[in-house]
Amino acid sequence: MYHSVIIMVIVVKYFASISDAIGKTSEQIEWQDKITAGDIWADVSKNIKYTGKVMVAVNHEYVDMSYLLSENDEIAFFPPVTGG
Amino acid sequence: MYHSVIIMVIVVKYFASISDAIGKTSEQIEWQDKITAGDIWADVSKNIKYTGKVMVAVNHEYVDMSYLLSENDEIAFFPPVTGG
Amino acid sequence: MYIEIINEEFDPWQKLVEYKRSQLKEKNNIGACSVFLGTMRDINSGDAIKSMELQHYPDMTEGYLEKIVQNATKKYKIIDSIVLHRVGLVNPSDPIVLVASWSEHRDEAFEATRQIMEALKSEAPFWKKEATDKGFRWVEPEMQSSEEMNEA
Amino acid sequence: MYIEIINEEFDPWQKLVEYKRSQLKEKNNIGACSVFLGTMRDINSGDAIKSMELQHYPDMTEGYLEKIVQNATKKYKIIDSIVLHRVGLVNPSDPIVLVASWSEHRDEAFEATRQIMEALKSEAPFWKKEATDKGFRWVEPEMQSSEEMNEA
Repeated sequence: MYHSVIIMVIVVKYFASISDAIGKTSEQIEWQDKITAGDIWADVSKNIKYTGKVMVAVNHEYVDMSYLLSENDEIAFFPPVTGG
Repeated sequence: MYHSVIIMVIVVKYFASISDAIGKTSEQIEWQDKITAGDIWADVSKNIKYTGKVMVAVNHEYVDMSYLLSENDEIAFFPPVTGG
Repeated sequence: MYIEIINEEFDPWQKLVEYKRSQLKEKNNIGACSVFLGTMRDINSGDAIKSMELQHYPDMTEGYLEKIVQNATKKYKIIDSIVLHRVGLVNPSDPIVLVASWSEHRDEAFEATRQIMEALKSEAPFWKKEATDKGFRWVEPEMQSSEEMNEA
Repeated sequence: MYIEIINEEFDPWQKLVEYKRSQLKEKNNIGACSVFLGTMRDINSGDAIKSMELQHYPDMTEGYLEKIVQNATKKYKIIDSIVLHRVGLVNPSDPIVLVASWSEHRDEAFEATRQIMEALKSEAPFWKKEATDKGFRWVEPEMQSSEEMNEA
């Protein structure tokens, strides 16, 4: 017996100090099954030491870590903003 | 017996609708004895029909009607301001 | 501080830029500038306004505006403020008043400019006389109790 | 509404005058304009700042600023608002952000410009990296709890 496995492709972007900590500005990840913003953050940040507050945007809108992603979403992780 | 009488010279200025109602922009009045801003207003406005609020300034500072005038003071009566 | 009573049409932005360039050039600690420009509207209280005469109390005006700016300076940490006010015959869309405040941080500039404008509107000795189709009329003052509905 | 992300030094007053002239020329009901200009200070957190790199999230920034302006437009009766924001390498005293709002009466223009600035500071995806004698560092965000102490 086979089950069909859904593989989602998600674009992940990083900015400012988070981009520095992770060492890249973006990457593409593949994931099966239901996935939240928090799951992605836990995965991509597992080897870094960033202790500050993390802001999350999906498709350019702020979301919280419980947000459930869909195929082709763009998710971005960044520190609190400092413009103006 | 004579008593000495002090005659004060006071410059009175009018602006905006109060100047229109009184029919002049300034005048000089002479007065004996103690005189308040309210005494002057009662005198100069006795023949006019101005019913609005009156602002009073003496030597370019706001005062109220109980203010006691001195020789050579300049007193001004005007309606609420509408600049800006 | 700079106060000017202006008897003819003026370019507020040019005045602002010139002041900044000549007086605040070296102030590299400026992080914020809050500006308010009041211009003449072509309608008031439902009537078309053709023009307006702005009267003032010449001997008192400038000194009183200085006092208003000093009060704002005492209350807020500002680097400098200016007030320019038009008098004489004003036409629709003409600038009437320019207030600008410079500070290190934005809160002070915003608050100082606002406070100067509020004091100017309620205390500075200016009076507007409008020309409408029905003739001339003195503008009624703002109601003190409803700041939200204030005229600009 | 006009939003612009600018990658080189710009003259905020010229931008403002040009926008007013080209887009708001016929708006004779404008009685008030509130402008905020944020410029780069040469000192921050006690250190001299030589220059600053302003990073942003290109795909998100413009749309997010539009949303901020729309929110202000919904809340306040304004005629128009613009937001211009610098990105890239910025030097001390360079303009960083210009916000302007036009309305009939002053309260709306003041409040709209203020609200746009506060939302921009806390939500718009920009980040500042300062160059000091000690090297580069990311600017720490304002504390949310002390709006009074906000940086400009």
